[in-house]
Amino acid sequence: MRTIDDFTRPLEYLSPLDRYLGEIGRKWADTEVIPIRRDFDEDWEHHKLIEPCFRSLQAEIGFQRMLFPEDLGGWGLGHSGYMGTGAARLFEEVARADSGMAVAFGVLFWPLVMICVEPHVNRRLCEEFAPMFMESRPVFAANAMTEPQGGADIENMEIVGGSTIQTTAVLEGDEWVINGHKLWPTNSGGVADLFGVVCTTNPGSKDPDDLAFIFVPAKTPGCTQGGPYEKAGMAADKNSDIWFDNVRVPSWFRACGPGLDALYFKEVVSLGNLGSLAFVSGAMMNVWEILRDFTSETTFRGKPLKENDDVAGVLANFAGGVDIIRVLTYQYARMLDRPDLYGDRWSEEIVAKGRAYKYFACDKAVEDLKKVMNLMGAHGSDRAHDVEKHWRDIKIVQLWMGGKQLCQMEVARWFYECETL
Amino acid sequence: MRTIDDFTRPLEYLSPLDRYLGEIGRKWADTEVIPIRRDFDEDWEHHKLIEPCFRSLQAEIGFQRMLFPEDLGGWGLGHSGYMGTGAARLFEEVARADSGMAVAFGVLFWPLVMICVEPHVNRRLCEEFAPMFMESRPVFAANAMTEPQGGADIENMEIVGGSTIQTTAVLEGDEWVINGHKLWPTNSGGVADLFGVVCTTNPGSKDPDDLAFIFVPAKTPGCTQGGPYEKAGMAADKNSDIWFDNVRVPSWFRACGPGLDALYFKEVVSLGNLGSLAFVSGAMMNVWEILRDFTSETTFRGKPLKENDDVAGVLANFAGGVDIIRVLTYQYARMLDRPDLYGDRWSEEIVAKGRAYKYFACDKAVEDLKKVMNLMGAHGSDRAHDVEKHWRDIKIVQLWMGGKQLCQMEVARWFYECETL
Amino acid sequence: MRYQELFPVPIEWLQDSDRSMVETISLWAEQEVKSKRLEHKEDYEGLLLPAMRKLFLDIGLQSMMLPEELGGGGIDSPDAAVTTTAVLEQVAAADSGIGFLFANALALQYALAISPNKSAEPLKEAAPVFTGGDIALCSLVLPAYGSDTKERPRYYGLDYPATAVKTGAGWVVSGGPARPQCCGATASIFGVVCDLGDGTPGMLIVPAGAKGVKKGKPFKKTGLAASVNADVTFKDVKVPGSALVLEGIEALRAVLSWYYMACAAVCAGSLQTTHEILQEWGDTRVIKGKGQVFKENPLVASLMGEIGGKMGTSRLLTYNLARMLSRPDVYGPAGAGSLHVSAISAFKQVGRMAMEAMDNTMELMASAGYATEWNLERYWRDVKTVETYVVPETVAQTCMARQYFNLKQL
Amino acid sequence: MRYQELFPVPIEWLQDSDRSMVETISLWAEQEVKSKRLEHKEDYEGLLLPAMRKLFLDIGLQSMMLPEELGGGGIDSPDAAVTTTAVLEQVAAADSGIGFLFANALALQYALAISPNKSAEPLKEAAPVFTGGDIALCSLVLPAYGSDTKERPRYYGLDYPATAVKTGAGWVVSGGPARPQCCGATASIFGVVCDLGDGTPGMLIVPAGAKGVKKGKPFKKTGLAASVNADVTFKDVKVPGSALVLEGIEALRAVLSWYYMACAAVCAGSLQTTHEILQEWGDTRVIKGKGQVFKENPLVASLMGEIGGKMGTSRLLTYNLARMLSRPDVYGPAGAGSLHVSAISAFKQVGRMAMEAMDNTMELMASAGYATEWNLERYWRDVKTVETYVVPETVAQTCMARQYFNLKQL
Repeated sequence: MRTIDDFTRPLEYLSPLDRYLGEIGRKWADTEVIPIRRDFDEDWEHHKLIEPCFRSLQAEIGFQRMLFPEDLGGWGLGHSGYMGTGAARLFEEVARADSGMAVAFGVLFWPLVMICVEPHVNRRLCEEFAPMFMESRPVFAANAMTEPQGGADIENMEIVGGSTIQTTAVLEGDEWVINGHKLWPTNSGGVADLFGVVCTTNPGSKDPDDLAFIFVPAKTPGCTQGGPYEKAGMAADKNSDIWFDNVRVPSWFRACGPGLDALYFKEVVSLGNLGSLAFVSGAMMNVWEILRDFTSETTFRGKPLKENDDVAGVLANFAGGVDIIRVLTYQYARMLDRPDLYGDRWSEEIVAKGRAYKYFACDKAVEDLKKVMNLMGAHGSDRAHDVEKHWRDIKIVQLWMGGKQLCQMEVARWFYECETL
Repeated sequence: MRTIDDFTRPLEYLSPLDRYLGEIGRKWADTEVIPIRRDFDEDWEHHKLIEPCFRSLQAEIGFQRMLFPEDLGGWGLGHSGYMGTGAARLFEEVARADSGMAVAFGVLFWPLVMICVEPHVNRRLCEEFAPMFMESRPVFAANAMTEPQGGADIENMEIVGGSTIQTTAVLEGDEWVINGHKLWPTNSGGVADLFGVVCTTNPGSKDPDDLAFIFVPAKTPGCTQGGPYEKAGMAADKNSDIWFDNVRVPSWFRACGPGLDALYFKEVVSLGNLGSLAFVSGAMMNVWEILRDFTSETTFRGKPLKENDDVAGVLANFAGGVDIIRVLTYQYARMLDRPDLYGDRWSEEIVAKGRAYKYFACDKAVEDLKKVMNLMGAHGSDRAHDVEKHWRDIKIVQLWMGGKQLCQMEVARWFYECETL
Repeated sequence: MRYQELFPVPIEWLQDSDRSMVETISLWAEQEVKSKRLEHKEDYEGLLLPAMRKLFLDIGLQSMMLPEELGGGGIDSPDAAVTTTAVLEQVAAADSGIGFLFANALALQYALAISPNKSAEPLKEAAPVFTGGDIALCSLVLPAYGSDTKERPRYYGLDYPATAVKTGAGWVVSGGPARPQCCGATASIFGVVCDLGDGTPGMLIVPAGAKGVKKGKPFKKTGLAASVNADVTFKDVKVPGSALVLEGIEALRAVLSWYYMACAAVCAGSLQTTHEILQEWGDTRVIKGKGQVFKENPLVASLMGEIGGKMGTSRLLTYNLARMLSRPDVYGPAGAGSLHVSAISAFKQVGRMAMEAMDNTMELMASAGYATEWNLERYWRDVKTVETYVVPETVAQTCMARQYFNLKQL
Repeated sequence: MRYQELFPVPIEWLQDSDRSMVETISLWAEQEVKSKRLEHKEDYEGLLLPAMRKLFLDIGLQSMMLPEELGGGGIDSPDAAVTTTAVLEQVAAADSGIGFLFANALALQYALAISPNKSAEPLKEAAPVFTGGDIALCSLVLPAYGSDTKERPRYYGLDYPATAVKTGAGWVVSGGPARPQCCGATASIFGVVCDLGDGTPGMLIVPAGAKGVKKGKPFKKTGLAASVNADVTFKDVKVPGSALVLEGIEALRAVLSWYYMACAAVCAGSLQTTHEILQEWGDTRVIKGKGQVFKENPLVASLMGEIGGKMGTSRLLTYNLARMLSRPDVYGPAGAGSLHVSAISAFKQVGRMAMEAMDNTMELMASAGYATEWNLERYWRDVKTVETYVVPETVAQTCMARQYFNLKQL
């Protein structure tokens, strides 16, 4: 019988870890998550069911350590040359079970990228924060970017620079004093132990030197979080408000320094797009598995559903879409793994192409999911089949990171050299 | 300024010939075709303008020889390990200028694939036909497949085998006697010097052994062709009727023999899908060039078109689509170049995935072209901009090789193991 | 400008009584649902059930289409098509789930009180359920995909949820587990489409309390909080002869035509609130750090234009269908091929456009689009559920092709 | 079953006179165009021009909307909206290009003879051109994208094709090269939308023969063989005061509303022939070597269902718009924001659906879809050309957003 492993991947790109990551992730998904995920929606606030799944994935298996250098207890993925394809494979397997978990899991690495990945490893901060992630409980980190006014403008670096950032960082002696209000970060709502906070050292300035990416441990006095928001899906991904009220951290908690924080922050965007691609790929492959079984067991015109030409047409479009999205995911992963060939991960070209692939994949997936739901009839919106779950989750992936319009503008700016968008 | 070379290709896949093929093809397109292609539509019947373009591409530059072994005057592409990526690059450049020419050019290799490509090189037939293609005039070959009744059923091998083939081949002594009527082959209408004819040696049989792929030089007595059909586009691609009336050819003109003809004929389908992908990719890149210039020179709301956010949204979708189609094209080319990794070029998996990529790319391209035409207003349907030309041509690429429904059925059969479709 | 004026339909088809009803319902929507949402979210006991009581009993929609002499609202002529469409649009604007429940009641009451095939007895039998002063939810139970390949009579390739066998004066209904269109766990009566033995379809009214009716455990679905649904099994359920409310394919198609109209109105109504939400978002949001009001951004506007176009078209298609169903003298019987297929087509198009418009609206609102706080995502989940429940796309397409291109076999 | 019955619209809006006209035109379509196609393909002199003579002169469409006292057909009330829609549907079914030319004539004659802003003098001046017994093609010249970024009054961001300056009793029109909507090389008169100096739009009638009117060389386009188009330059063209047929944004929008209606009817009419072609293909084609009739294949049928749905919806949207334009007493003036935007929306939706339906039909017909012999691809090229010419999508979307979401700046 066909399995999701029959979907195409560029085999020459795969990391030596690929099989290992895949098998562990697959087993974890099949045994610990998929059997109970149907009740995650109601678990959105307290994570009674969800937390143990994170525990085994991140702490017991230990994936939360993977980005740190080996000598600090990590697995050294940050300098492996396979961060992209390795992450893609793992994220696919996690998202196959639950995209919400994949987002929360993926985002824990987001701020760490600023300090754990060559060529901009910040050894001192790695040493500072590594121990936290070696603990035997699930540990999360979060990027505090979005703000009440302007929203995704923070991610809209090209056009506004840091000029709309309201969260301020003032250097007092050898400490940063941070004040501001952030919204929506994944792993807020009490989940994260560590925040990467996007601040300005000079409010209103567009100068990249004035954008600061500063680490703030969640327990730092003055840092408070609200309760999680209720959403259409992705219960495993908690989002909330974070307030910084005269929060003080050492001056060396700034990730890379003036100019470089703004520069490498774009790499965070590229990795966010790779993550989104892998989430879509993994979720869609799971829907394909469900469809394969559903259309074999359910009958129409006295035949198995899949043996009806009209049904098969929809099934073909779906399978083709999954295959194409998966190819794109690994191509982009490879582009991030081989800056020598494709350019820096933070270059405008790589960022723009990541945006283009991400919003294409999300749009395509949402459209195809709508069609299979219509094909399945009442079962399509029935939670017992989990297809509608992936539909709600992927819809959220489509909308996050600033939404489609922001992606379109970045793509147009790069491909057509627009100057005033 | 951005050029089409800024669109992504998997750089690790490219053939050593890539730069060479690209530069020659680009120069030929820019100097010999693009300046005059606007008048090709009216040249559909007599090819007064088109023939010289073929002459320089195929005979003077000599690309018509490339599949044959070196010692027979060819370039040995058939055993280079780079047939796929090499062809993709060349076809892109030709289609950038004119998809009709790309189709006619690409199809000339179609029957030759049966005898020039490892592991099924037919040395004797290579020796027989190579001289024809070494001539200093453009020489074409064609696959005679489709028949009046059933149409694309011939390409629908999975389901009907050869059972619908009405063109018969009877062995009399050491000669095949062929009778039948074929429709639509590219390079018919008096263009081709050599036909690969799909026949049955046992009418009504589904047994692969009874499907024969037999070469028939166009000048063979009893082989007659009708005049070209008039079409919505692709003037450079002549299609017509071919009648075989007691046509006699030597028995060894059969390509690979019982069973193998049917088997390797599927490789022809795979290469047809690769060609289609490259045609779409090349044509779309040219449209992007036209759009880039048009939206910079034309104004709306007192700004260059491309500086309007709503216009930029359409432009972004278009550029993203081109990039994605190009990535897919080269991924599939690589899959054909590396059977050791991805399986035989004639395997059901490779055929099905080729169908899936091909119809996705065509559907996406046609949709995106419609949107940019609407964006351009009256200029969108104005032949002076050549956008509508590519729209008409790509629509034909979308419909050829059996059309979309046949692709969907093959994709469904493979991915879902359908048994009765 | 009001939504109705922004997206005009042929108002010549609306009577003053329709307009005043629209006012009544929109007042109910505001007071009983929209104003209480932040507190109760989608809570059934806390929000939806009380709102339904007001709507179905106090305002009286539950018996609206029954004849006055039986205690109904007396809107029991085909004109009810336009009236109920206008009403349903407002109900769904408040809660698409409640709208969907009403669509089911409407279809059943059409069969009982309006259909040319109606007969007096079933109507007299059933009326008290609706006029009795208690809330009486009902649900159609329609043909659906099956689970085996046995040769048997099917409805456009779908299995009948049950068979009904004539025994003496009554019928014995057996089948299931079947999935009702809505509220399988809370319904008082089911309108079950049965194979009457020889493949002739019929619809029988089966009281939820009847002996042999087994309700499964309520199951989770993506939307329609107002519909507490569960699969239902009919084990040799005995019902009187009067339970048979319709017989034959054309009579069934007529009921379905009305049902599709009602469901199209539910989708159209959800768009009214979508417009309200997007308008507020577009007016108040500022982007690009340039103080640019969101809706004035050309890219946003281009999408808003598309969204608005779909809102207007959805209304037009729904009201045109309602008009055609309201005048059988001009447009023929609701069960005739052409009108039935017009109904399928209208529902499919409206459902699709509604989803597209909501999807695009969510895209414009980004995270606010999927945060429950903004109330958009609930309509998005509801309408998608309606779209999937009412008719599988395959069947809709086959029926349309059959009529439009004169198919003989499918 | 006839196309009109397969895809019903509110027939209550059609009068007997409309129906008999439809019969006349479809007879013309059969005799003058369809039956001669194999021989003449799209030949202008051999097929299209003679057919236009019959249609415009012998049948009299050319002066249909002018008052009887001026020698016209006297269909000069807003009712003409429905009549001309029904007529255009049949004209376009024969040749969408001829339909498009008639749509231009219709828009101009609306401005002259029906618009509430009409005035007697321009009508009297222009009438002889249409009633003179010679074929009189005409074209609108509308605002379009520009080529510079200078600050100047624009129409929704588009440049006016010309400016008109009042000089004494007359006007001097200057501008271009501008692209007319159709037949720039063959038109007798142009309806040129001008900036009247202060950014106020006006439409002036400019005879093609007037001094200073320079026609460029006919250019090639993807479709519309009936329209021999060329860019036109207006070099200080002097026209009388009566050449100004309308002034002000609302008057211009009214004309455009009618124009959009007419172009929607052209698209809808092309679908009628698309249906005819696909029906024949589906009936006669056999696939899968199983003797399966093409249309009975479920995958083919599912696409046919979608295609048919779009055909029906296109007709509905077109006729609803026509009805609203025909009753300003009920639906308000054609130039008011809501009706104007309904017109834009209807045209965009119908154009898009027509292209989708034709694209899908071509996919089902594979190579027969793009072979000229099957006659489908010509409609496909024509309708695409109409879709691109009438209004750039950006502008349509902006106008719709402006109305539907109350934009202030765009």
